This record gives sequence, structure tokens and C-alpha cells, in this order.
Amino acid sequence: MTSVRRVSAEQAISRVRSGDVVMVGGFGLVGAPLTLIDALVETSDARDLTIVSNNVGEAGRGLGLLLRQGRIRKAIASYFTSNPEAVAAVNAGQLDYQLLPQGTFAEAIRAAGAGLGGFYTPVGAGTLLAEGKEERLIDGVPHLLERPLRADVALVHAARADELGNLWYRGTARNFNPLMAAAAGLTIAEAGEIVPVGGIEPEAVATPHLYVDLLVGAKRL
Amino acid sequence: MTSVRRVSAEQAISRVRSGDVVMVGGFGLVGAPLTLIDALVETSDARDLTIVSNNVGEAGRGLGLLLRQGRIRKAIASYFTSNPEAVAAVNAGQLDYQLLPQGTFAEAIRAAGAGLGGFYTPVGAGTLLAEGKEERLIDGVPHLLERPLRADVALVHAARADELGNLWYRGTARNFNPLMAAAAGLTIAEAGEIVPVGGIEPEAVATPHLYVDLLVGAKRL
Amino acid sequence: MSGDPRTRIAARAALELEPGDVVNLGIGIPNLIPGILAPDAGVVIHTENGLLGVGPRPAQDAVDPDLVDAAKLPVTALPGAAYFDSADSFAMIRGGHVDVAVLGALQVSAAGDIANWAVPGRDVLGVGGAMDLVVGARRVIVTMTATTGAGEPKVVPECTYPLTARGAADVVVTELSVFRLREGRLVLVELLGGATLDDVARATSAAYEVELG
Amino acid sequence: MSGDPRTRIAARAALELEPGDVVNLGIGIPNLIPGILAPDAGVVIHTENGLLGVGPRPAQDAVDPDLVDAAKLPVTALPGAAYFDSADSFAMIRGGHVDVAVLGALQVSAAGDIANWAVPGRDVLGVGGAMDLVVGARRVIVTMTATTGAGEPKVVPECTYPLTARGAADVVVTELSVFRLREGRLVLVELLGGATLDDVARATSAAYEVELG
Repeated sequence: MTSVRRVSAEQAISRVRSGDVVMVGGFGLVGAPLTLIDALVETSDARDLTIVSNNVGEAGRGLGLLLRQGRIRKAIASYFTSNPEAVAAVNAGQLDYQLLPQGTFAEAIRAAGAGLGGFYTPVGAGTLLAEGKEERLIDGVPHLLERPLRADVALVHAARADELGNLWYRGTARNFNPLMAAAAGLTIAEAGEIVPVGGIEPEAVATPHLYVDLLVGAKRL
Repeated sequence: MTSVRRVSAEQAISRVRSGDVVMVGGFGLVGAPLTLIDALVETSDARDLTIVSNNVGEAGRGLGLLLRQGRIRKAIASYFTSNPEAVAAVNAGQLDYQLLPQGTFAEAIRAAGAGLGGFYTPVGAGTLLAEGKEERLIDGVPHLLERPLRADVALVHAARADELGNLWYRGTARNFNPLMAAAAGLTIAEAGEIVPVGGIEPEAVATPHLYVDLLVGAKRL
Repeated sequence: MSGDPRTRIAARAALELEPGDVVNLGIGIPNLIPGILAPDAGVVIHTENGLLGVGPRPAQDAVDPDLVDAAKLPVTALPGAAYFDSADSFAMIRGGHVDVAVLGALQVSAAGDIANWAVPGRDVLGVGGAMDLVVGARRVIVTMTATTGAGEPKVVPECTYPLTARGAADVVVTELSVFRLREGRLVLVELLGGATLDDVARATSAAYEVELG
Repeated sequence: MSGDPRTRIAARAALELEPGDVVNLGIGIPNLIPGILAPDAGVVIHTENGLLGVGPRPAQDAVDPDLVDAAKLPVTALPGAAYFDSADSFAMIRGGHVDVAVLGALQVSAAGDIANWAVPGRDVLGVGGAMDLVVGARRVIVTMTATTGAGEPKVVPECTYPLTARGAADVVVTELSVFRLREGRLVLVELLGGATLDDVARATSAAYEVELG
């Protein structure tokens, strides 16, 4: 097999272009690819980004830094409220946004990676978040048609990678990372630890290496 | 936490009723719940069953035995050809069947467990297997609407279970088992080995115990 | 009962849980339940960010940065716990595999409609897993004070706040009483903490039936 | 080239594979490719029953009953392999994460339509993963003899057998030649094993262009 390309965070992030849709793993800061986010904040000029991430960081931390730089055009998330600056940016008309129920958000990302054209969920039917969506009665229950969520680039964090690019996640840091790794044209993974091939049990691989394009050592564990 | 109910294969199988939809894990005989299938063949009177399984066993082995007994009314599968007796039963009008592409079959089972009303897949569009299905152009590509596949009872095989009912699968014996465990009203798991709580690493659990209702020791490894 | 109303509400809600129940707890009053439940209650706690088998909060010097609940607060995992990704976690929820969701609400209607994620006139910027939970969980227990800080009833004829889901509530526990939704009827089944029928009537604008056990 | 036609077809198809390619191999001719590829070819083999990183077939006394390929034959797993369930496996396939599918066919049309799962007049009782693979894989290489045992051409104007998918083939390798589908045009790009243009013309009923390299 062929090893995954090992690059620096700066090299990896140089692949993000202005206007890109960028998925970022993590639930708050847990499982967030902080090394890659730092590189995106500090070494990239890419602007006009659409960020797909459950939260938009916290004020001045993680994606919150990118927001402060005014480089996020649109955010797709289930929960903005944890970052008051994101709420303020929306109110000031500086940030476009799309809000999805968290399960729909996760499933839409999975659907993109899985090559599905869309799915019907009962969640959100009859609410504000159903606006503009096709509703359909299935077995007497209203369902919404939800479309896949794809990205140009995914930034994910794993506790462990092997040299092929197989990934293993720890605890609740798994969250959206494996879904996003499968849903982007280019997947950049940072790993807390990079082990030789064979260092992850085949049954325990959560993201098989075919999803990972570039591998970066994470600065922090 | 509460331990899963440990029962004999006979006790577990006594829960299968005539007319039930029964999912059976395995790809051919690999990962098939052979202890439970034996009990279904030898100790149960349930007839008129709808079997959801990738194959319908092999002639005189696994589900093939149940077929010989004339207790399968309908089979939903991706591949009948490996059991000539299943093909003969169809030709003789003794077995109703539904054929699905293997990926659609797997995804439909997942959709049932995941509470989705259906999904759109490009697979099968324009073919014989699209007959009677709703077709929809999505981004210019024809997609079929596929509905979830649910069951009354799922029979699955795991290499290892803990006393709570968490399951771990080995090698390619995983296949349809975790999907089916989530898609039935009653899930009966057989395990090659039953270990104390804590004996499966939390990151390695493939079927969390909330999906498992009854646990049976497998006779064979 | 004693203590502050929120703890009393949580304590009453905890009585609704049965051994073996898989329970998801919302932020606020529901999150008081783990401190109230007996250790042998046999209840299994699910958190939607990817853990079945949530244990007690860790000591400050034993915090694991990879281990939080949906409130982003440190937790522990009990022996026999399982981790999973967010799609699998919400598959559990939406697929009806989580037995009970206990959550706070801003309003509940006579038909069991729940509003718990947004206040009209303010921007609606966070929904999290609320909609998935109220639609997916087999049983939905709402825990909330009977009235707002300004004294407005929260059990109302129709929700005026944005809905989380229609007809989703099964039980409503306030500091004054327990309501159950029975085939679409809102029924007062229990008075709490010395409250009278008049106390409940004053704090409730929805119509309801009374069937005290 | 030498040897039987099937091995020659497999050998030519193997040349289409590049280091790093993730490849799914169908039953029949495609399954001869692992025996032909150099060990350092850098090709990663995926089998849809749930394994990425298929290794050589085991010795008879080293067969692992939990480890088979989609033909239900024993295989091994290479270091760095990963196992997954069938939904995840077909998510890989349908989602375009498998680079190449190499498969046999009964017919391929001038438009790249593939028929490889059913013969008219016989009951259609097995499809397996064929439809998912030809729709999902980024590149689809068809390997087949140019004609049936009865001498009927298999590269045809329109498939008369039940379709697996429309417009899915990218490359067709027979014992006589290599065709490529280029923006909907069927193009003969290479003659194999001493075959002449006439040989190909006699064995092919579809119209095609000729652009020999």
C-alpha cells in the first residue's frame, strides 16, 4: 500500500482556497483540529469561506479566530449560540448562516460521503427550520427532504493515525470527524500520534485511509 | 447499568412468531448466527417468515435448511443465486422475493435503525430493479427513492459480547450484523465469547448494548 | 420535598426513570438528575456527542479533555460504555433507541407541542440536538418551572414561541405538579410540594383534565 | 502476450491500475489480477463485504473462517487493513471513494452501458454489489472476452441484456483490444495479442472510432 502524504500544517492549509466550503470536525473544542485551525488563521489568506462545523468555535478560540478575521462568509452549524461573536456577526449582517438540527447536520454530512442524493427525516417538520424544505408524509408522519452537505476541504483531528492514513479517535473526540473525512474533495487529518503501519487494529480503524489525503502531526495532544 | 438478558438459543428463538419479518446477519455463512439459525430450524414452529438476509443460505446449510422446511414465505436479499434451491423455490412459485442492490439493501437496513423515512440513491436507476420505484433527478442524475427495511426480529452473530450486551465483530464477519441489530423490534445476538463488563474497549464497541435485547452463547466459534 | 424548585423538579422527574432505561438529559434541570439518582438505579445515560454510559463528573485533577457531555462539561465513562460518531449517535436517537429524553422547555401546549429552543424576536441561532431528541426518544419528559420569571404560565393553550416539535411531550413536571399527555389529552395527575389545585390553575393557561391518583 | 485469453485480459487490465489506486475486483477475470500485479504495485484492494487491504489467498492450513472476499473465498488482510460494516463499505463505493472497479460483463454498449448481472429469459436472482460498483467507482474497467462462447459480439450497439447501469464503462479490455469511452464516444485505442483491426471489427457489433496510439 502507499503511505499517505505527510506535510506540515502550513503546506496542508495552503490547499484551502478563497470561496471554499471547509468542514471542521469537533464538538466545541473537543476533537477540533486545532493545529490546522491555527495554520488556517495564521498562514492562509483564504477568505470568503463557508464553514461547516457544529459550532463556530468560541470567542477568540478555534474557528472563533477565523470569524474575528472576517474570513467566514457563511457558517452551517447546529449551534452558534456558544460564540457571542458569531451571533453578533449574524446580527450585523456580516455572517450568512444555515442552522440544522444536529442529527440532520450529521446525517447530511454522512449522506454526502455515502453518495446519497438526500434523505427524509421527521426531525424539524412543522418548525421554523422546515422553511423552504420539501415536506412529505411517510406512513402518516411529516418528513423533511434533506440534501447532502459536501465540502471542498475537510479538517479533522484524530488521536492516532498510522503511516497509511488510517485514523483512530479517542472518547467523545470522535463526533463529526469520521463523517467529515468522507465528505470532502480533500481531507486533511491531524493526528496526536502517528504510528507505524499495523499500529491500529484493523477492526478499530474508524476512518480507513482511503479517505485521508494529507496527514499532519498535531501540535497539541 | 443493567445486564442484558442471557438466555438459551431455544428460549430466544421462541420469540419468533409466524408471519414475522426476521433479519439474519452474515455474508454467506461468514458472520451468520448459525447457533440461532439451528435453533430456528430445530426448535421453532414459526412459519410464513419473511427473511431479510444478503443470501438465503446455501443448499441445506444455514437459512437453506429453513427454506427446505418451507417456512420462508418471502426473502429480501441481494443474491439468491448461491443457493440453487432458493432459485428453484422461486421458479416453483413457492418463494416470494425482493432483490435489492447490495448497497441499497445495507443502506435501507441502516435507514430503518436510524429512523429515516427513506433515501435517494443513484444505484439501480434505469434498470429492472427500478420497477415500481419513484425516480427523481437530483443534480441532473436519476436517483431512486428507497424505503427503510425494518424487522420484527434480528438474529446477529458477534465474536465477542460483554455482559451488558455490547458487541464486537471480527474481520469480515461484521458485514450486516451491526445494521440489523439496530433495525429490529427485538434483537437477539449470539456471541462466540462473553466477557465481563469492561472487556471491550469503549472505542471498539461496534454495537452498543442498547440495541441488544437477548444474548445467547454461540455453539461454534 | 425541600430545596430549591429546580432540584425538586429534577427529583420528581427522576422517579419516572426505570431500571434499564437509556436516558438523554438536556442542559439545566435535567442535568441535576445524575446527582439525585441512586447509583444502583440501573439507568444508562446517553449523551448525543457520542457516549453511552456517562458516569459522574470527574474531580478537577482527573479531567480528560477528550471526554465531555453535550453541555461541553467534563464527564467520565462507566465500565461498559461505548463511544460512537455523531451520525451513529443521532441514529440511536432518531431511530427510537433512546428510551427517554428529559429536557427543559420554554412552553408546552395542551397538545404536547414543545417550544424549547428559541425566543421570538431574538435571533434563532442554536438548536443543537433538541429537535432530534423530542422527535426520536420514545418518551419525552419536560422539566420546567410552572411560570416564567415574569409569572407567565409555561403550560399554554398553544405555543407562541417557535416549536421544537408537535405533540412530542409525554410528561410535564413543574414544581407544582405532574401533567401527562394521554392520547392527546393534557391530564393533571399529581400535585407536588404542597401545591393546591388552585395553585396549578393560576400557573397554567392551558385547559387540562384532572385525574389525581 | 501468452497464456489463455482470460489471463491476458487480466494482465492488460492490470496495466490500467496506478500506485495508490483503491480497486475493487469482481469475480472471474478481475480476480486474476492480484496474481499478476507486482507486490510493490501500490494498489490497495477493497472487497465490498467489508475489508480494505486485501492480501494474498492464504495457505489451506492458514484459512481464517472470518476472513473472506466477495466471492466468499478465503483471503488475508495486509498490515494497515481496515474492516467495516456493509453500510460503510457501500458508502465508500457509492460515495466515489473507490478509485477503480474492474468487473466482468455480458455486454457493453457503444454508450458505455453495462449489462453484467442477468441473462434474459432466466430468472434474475442475484445482483450483489454490481450496480453499486459500476455507479459508484470513479473508473470502471470492464474485462471480458470479445465474444460469447457462441461467437456473438459482446461490445454491442445497445445492450439487449438487463442493464447494470447506463454510461458507466470507462475502459473495455478484451483479448483482442482496448476500447475507451471518451465523452460518450467508443474509441478503439489498442490492439492486443496480434489481433488486427479486422479481427476486432468482426468481433464487435457496436460502432466505434479508431485512435490507435
